[in-house]
Amino acid sequence: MDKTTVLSKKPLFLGLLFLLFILFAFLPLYGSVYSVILVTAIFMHIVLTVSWVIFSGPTGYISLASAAFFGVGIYTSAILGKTFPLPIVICFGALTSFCLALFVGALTLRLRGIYFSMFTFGLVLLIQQLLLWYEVNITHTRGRFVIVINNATIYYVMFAILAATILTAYFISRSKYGLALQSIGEDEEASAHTGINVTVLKTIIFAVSALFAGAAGAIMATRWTYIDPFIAFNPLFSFMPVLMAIFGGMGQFYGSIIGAVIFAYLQEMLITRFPYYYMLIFGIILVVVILYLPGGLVGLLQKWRKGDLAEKHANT
Amino acid sequence: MLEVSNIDVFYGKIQALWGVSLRVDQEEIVALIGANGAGKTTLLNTIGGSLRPASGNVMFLGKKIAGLALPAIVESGIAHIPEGGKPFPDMSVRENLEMGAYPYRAWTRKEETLKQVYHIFPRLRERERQLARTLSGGEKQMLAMGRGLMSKPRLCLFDEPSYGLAPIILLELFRVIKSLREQGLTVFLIEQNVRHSLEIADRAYVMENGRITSEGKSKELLQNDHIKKAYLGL
Amino acid sequence: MRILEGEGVTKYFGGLAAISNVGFHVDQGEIVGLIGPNGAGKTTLFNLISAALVLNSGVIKFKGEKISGLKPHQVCRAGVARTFQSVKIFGNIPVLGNVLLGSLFGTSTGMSSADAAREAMESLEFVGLSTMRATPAKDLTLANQKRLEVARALATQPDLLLIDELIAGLNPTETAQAMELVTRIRDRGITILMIEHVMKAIMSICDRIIVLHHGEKIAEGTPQEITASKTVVEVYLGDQAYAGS
Amino acid sequence: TTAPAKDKIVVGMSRPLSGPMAKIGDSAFRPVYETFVAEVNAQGGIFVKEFNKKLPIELKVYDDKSDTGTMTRLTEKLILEDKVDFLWPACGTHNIFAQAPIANKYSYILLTAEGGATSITPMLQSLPYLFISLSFSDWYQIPVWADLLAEKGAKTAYIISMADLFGIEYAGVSSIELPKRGINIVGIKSVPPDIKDLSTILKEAQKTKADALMVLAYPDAVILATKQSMEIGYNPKAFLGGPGVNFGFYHAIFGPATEGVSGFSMANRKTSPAMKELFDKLYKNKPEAANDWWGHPLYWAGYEFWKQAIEKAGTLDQKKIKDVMVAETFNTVLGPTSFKGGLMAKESHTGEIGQWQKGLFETVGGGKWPNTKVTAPFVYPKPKWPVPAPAKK
Amino acid sequence: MIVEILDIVIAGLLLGGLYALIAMGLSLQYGVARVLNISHGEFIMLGALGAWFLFGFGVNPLVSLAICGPVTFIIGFLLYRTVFTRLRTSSASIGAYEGSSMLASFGLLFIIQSIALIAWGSGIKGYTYLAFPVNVGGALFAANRLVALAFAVFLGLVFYFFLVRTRLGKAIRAAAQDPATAGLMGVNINQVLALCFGLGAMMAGFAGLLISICYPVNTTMGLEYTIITIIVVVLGGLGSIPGSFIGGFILGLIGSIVTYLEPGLSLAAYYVLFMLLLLVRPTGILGK
Ligand SMILES: Nc1ncnc2c1ncn2[C@@H]1O[C@H](COP(=O)(O)OP(=O)(O)OP(=O)(O)O)[C@@H](O)[C@H]1O
Ligand SMILES: Nc1ncnc2c1ncn2[C@@H]1O[C@H](COP(=O)(O)OP(=O)(O)OP(=O)(O)O)[C@@H](O)[C@H]1O
Ligand SMILES: [Mg+2]
Ligand SMILES: [Mg+2]
Repeated sequence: MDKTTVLSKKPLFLGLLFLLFILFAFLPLYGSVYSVILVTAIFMHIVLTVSWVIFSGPTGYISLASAAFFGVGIYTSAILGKTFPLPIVICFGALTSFCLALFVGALTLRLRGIYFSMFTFGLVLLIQQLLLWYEVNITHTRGRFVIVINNATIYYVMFAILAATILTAYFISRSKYGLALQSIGEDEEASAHTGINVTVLKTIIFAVSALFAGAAGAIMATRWTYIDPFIAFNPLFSFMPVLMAIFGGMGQFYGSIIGAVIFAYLQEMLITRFPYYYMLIFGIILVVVILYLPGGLVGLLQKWRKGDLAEKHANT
Repeated sequence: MLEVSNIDVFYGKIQALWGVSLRVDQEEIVALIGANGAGKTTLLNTIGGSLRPASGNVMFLGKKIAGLALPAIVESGIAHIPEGGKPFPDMSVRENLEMGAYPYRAWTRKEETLKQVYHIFPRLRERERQLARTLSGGEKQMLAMGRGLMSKPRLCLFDEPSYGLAPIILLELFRVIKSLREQGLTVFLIEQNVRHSLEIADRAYVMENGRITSEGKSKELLQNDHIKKAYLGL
Repeated sequence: MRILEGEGVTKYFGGLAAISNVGFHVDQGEIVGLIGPNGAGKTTLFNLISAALVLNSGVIKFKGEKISGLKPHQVCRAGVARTFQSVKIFGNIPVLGNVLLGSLFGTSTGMSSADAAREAMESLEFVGLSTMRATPAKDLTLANQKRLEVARALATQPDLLLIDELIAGLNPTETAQAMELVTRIRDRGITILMIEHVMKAIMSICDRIIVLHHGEKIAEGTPQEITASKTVVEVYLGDQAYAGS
Repeated sequence: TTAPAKDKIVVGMSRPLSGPMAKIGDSAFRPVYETFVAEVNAQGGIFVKEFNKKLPIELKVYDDKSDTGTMTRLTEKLILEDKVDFLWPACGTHNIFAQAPIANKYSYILLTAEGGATSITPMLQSLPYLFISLSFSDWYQIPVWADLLAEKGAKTAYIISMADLFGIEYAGVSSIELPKRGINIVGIKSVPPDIKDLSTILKEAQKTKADALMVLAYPDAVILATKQSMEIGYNPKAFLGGPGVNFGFYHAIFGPATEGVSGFSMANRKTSPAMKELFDKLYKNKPEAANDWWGHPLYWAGYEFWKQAIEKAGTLDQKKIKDVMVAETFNTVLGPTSFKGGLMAKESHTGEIGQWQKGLFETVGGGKWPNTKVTAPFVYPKPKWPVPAPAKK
Repeated sequence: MIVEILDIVIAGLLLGGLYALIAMGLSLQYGVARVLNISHGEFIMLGALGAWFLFGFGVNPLVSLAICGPVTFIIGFLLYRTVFTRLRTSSASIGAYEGSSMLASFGLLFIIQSIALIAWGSGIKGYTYLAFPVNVGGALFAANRLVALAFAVFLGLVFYFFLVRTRLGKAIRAAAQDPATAGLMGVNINQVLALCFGLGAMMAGFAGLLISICYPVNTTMGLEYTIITIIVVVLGGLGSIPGSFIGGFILGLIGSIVTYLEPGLSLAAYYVLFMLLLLVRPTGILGK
């Protein structure tokens, strides 16, 4: 961990990043339409997972509210999509989510551990049911069509959201607030006595993480053409980010990204290649990963690297 | 009665104990002293069966116990009173004590043992119905000792029983430990309260950095210059 | 000058009065000991001062201003730092990070990150842990974890430091080192209120001792006065011969 | 122009093979499309003039996990990446709503199976490639049901409807059609899809002494309502259940207790020889639970129609086939069958309302269309639930 | 009016009995074995489909209890010994274990459900048993629900006394509070935790069986029940078996009251109640 290795690796890493950026920035120009659609979906998973990790990673508060924030974005987009231009719709989606998260965050400050998880999960189902009731009994409709826009636009918007999410996550994790969040995860009481305004910090970061989920929902709605409370507030979107993050490994910042990409791709492959056995294979893979790769995929990577190092040392 | 010979213990790749050997005879009180992190708790956990030695042997009453599962070790007559006592917080004092009698050997006679324990610690009888979480520090420590005795042990392993106790309770505590021997029990004790423990112990071992560095009659150790300097702060 | 004072401080847990109507004060530059049997309410009093708990009645003032009613982080920034009876370190954060949190968030004025880092390193050196700065805090021995708590508290640049059982579980030699650390902290101009059961330590460095029993203050005075007090001997000290080590 | 060589017709589908929708997809469209494809392929395939040969059908099925977002993506994958020749429908009304605009955008014919709702009718104009085979409430079952009730002199009805497109729509139409015929609606309760206990609502319905109870919900709730009506001894003179009553599993569960329960129906073996042949084909060697007397014949007729449209068009070109589907009438298992404005013409229907009688799901009501075949008279009042219901063995 | 209120209350209790039963199982698995078992509903499904399957061979559902219970117990026990014991011993902290065990149970959900799907298909299934009214003080109630209620109460009581009175029960409670220290008392921790998991699975199996008497069942029914279960368990206080028992009845009551007032909001009412309770008393009704 001395300075020389850091220095020598950094340009390489930045170069790789730049290359990836170029690769994805021009995907709609050279890739097939479907590859654009698929990558959009994978981006969506990354956004949801990374935004989840921003708050839940360091603090250890397992939020299951992702589906609520995502769904709020979707509904905002469905309602406003017909009257406002896209950027405004997306900002609105993000903002509505942000406000919801502020509210929920402020409400749930006392809750820790599983209680917080359950509250956030209840939130998803509650919104779903209330919306359903409202539509059925007040507006006498159910669901609504969403203005459809072209795939490349959706892709670029999602790409931008993704970039914003990752950059935000990166900078938060590097900032003093990242350290403070981590300390909250370790011992909230001690954090407070160390001068951290635990309440405000938690609430704001929670809301910031919701911002991205909301934005992702707002743009994703346009791909789904039709939405109703069950489609928009699907509990699956609460569990997926958690699973993807753990799958990738929470120890490292990039773990959640790797987890989301591989997890999403794996699912895609299974539901198309082995549709009748998708659940079985997927379940087995999950259990095996959890049993044999306790640190997630990143844990495996690190083990490899350590193993490599150990070997090198042994040889010299 | 207890014979530890040449054990090595590891945490992952880090070695915590290096070739530790010691012995405790019937109805003896033996103390183990050493700096923080010397490996005392590690040794006690190994004897008690929570950790397994990588090599070496632990014999109890002539039988090999190293590597046995915890329940078997408890059945064989060793009571381990862990660091901090660790009573079950949401069980009453009485239920905690009953848990101590979990080994079959003790379960059938638990009412009788309970009477004895209450005799030793009348305070526990007063608090019989109270939840353990609401006890004071001293009471918790008494409860832990009582719970250990409930298993009708031959050998008691104490890990820093005096931790965080007020001086007045300390007195009581050492008095009780001493009285255990009179009831035919053998005691192996870790203590930071070096002077007290050496005063009640017959023999003592000193552990430094995972190794036993000296041993002897406790009266003699009390006079030892190195011990005086390093552990008695004189 | 009275840096800390409490009047009629009372705290109930359900029906139990953990602290009842306690009045106390600490003067600038003092080392004050807080003793009493297990369960007397010492830690509870610390929790009230540092705002971990909200008091039922009474008032606590720091430098003449009311601090009861503030939030823990506000009390910390006002200049009251503390350590915990059962260590509360951030186990997976490196030692330096633990202390850095104190200097980044806990100081009254706030400081630049460079200053904060300098402050943190200085605190670590002060307690003698600077060589371990990259180790995750959970890998330290208990004694060192306790020192780390002190360093973290010092990094918040406090005027008053509350120390809860720094010495428990240390052997006499380690105890002596810890005591020396406490005196050095006082020499930096920081006032100290400490809970301790080890009489030798308390008697040797405290200017004044407050004794709690069943949530009430039963005695207060110099170490000599306290050891001479019959009530204190009865409820707390027991046989003098054992008070020594 | 000569078309490139082709040796099969690839049909793509995104179906809920797992997740909460699986239980619907499994018993509704799946048995039909599997049998249909097997039969067509046994005959060598569909003759396409353009290639001058019979082309067998190859199915490409993906699992959308009952998630609409995934379904839309897989639909585009089938169209764009797999370039399937035809797209077959996803499962459920909400999925049709989501899928139809996509299919239309890429000019793929979408002939639906399970689901459909009146609220899509205003959009049919802009979705020329969408063809809906299952009946809607407003001009199919409910008017017929209302006629049946009125004829027998029923005066009041109580409605329990599910909080979704289906329930809203059927309850809405009922509150127009029933009063028109002098039948008073004495109560309407809308319930969420996962409801676990209907007994309090049923007791309330019981108190109103309504002649007819209508449970406009999906199988779970319909079965629950049946069960709990029996259990509290509530015996309305007429009992109409939404999708659920028409399935064999309904009879498998309740046995003789089903006597007199009404539901939506299209046909049974008595309707016509062609129907008999179809049902023998579909249900041969299958447990009774697999039967469906409403949707199956419609889905089948739809795809028979589709096959003939391809043969008539002589090409796999979607637009040309669509034009044929819009214009032509073909003979299917229903009889002469056609689509009007994207919906299967009501004239093609062989029935609307069915009723369990002696273990058969009889067609007791239909419109006055040429194809209609009522197989038994409507029994009113329905017999009381057997008390106590005999355990099957 | 009185009759109406009685109706609502009893309907709530009947539903509550089922909820109580499924919740006690999860309470044991989470409270003691520390597995927030997302696949709990799958064991319910196994019990339900098992009973349906056996009914096809003419086996009386109450007889099936004696088959489904032990079978789900064995599956649960073995799963714990193979999957969760390994996870527990390799996890760095209890928090890490809770996370990974939840994830593993998610995987199990997929596996169990898809095996059932392959074996039985996803179609709706059911049968009728004791589907007739019984007159209770002038009001009519379903015989099968009364039986389910009686069983729930019976099992709940048996279970409670098992935990409070027996040696093994005490060991289970001790293990719930501090497994390491319970080990020092001579409790075979792996065995006890596996036992708890197995017992939890068995309760789920029983509950599933009773559910199959009252409701249509199918292979994908599990998750819905898992969610209800979790709500009940949190409502009653995590890890508190009596809490889960009472929580089940409370949720049943709320459900039937709201269903009476505004059925469209019955599920929403569950969630509102649940969330309010979390805010006001986060440790549940009987939690500490
Ligand atoms: N679970 C563990 N994993 C890794 N290392 C450990 C673990 N437990 C203890 N150690 C290390 O092993 C060594 C001995 O620790 P042990 O707890 O036995 O010391 P001790 O003498 O009991 O100290 P204390 O007086 O503080 O209780 C220490 O260096 C400690 O850091
Ligand atoms: N959060 C709480 N809820 C209920 N009772 C509490 C709580 N915290 C402390 N108590 C009780 O208040 C009393 C005082 O506890 P406190 O921790 O202040 O004692 P102490 O003087 O620090 O004792 P020790 O020397 O053992 O640390 C004890 O009886 C304790 O059980
Ligand atoms: Mg130790
Ligand atoms: Mg204290």
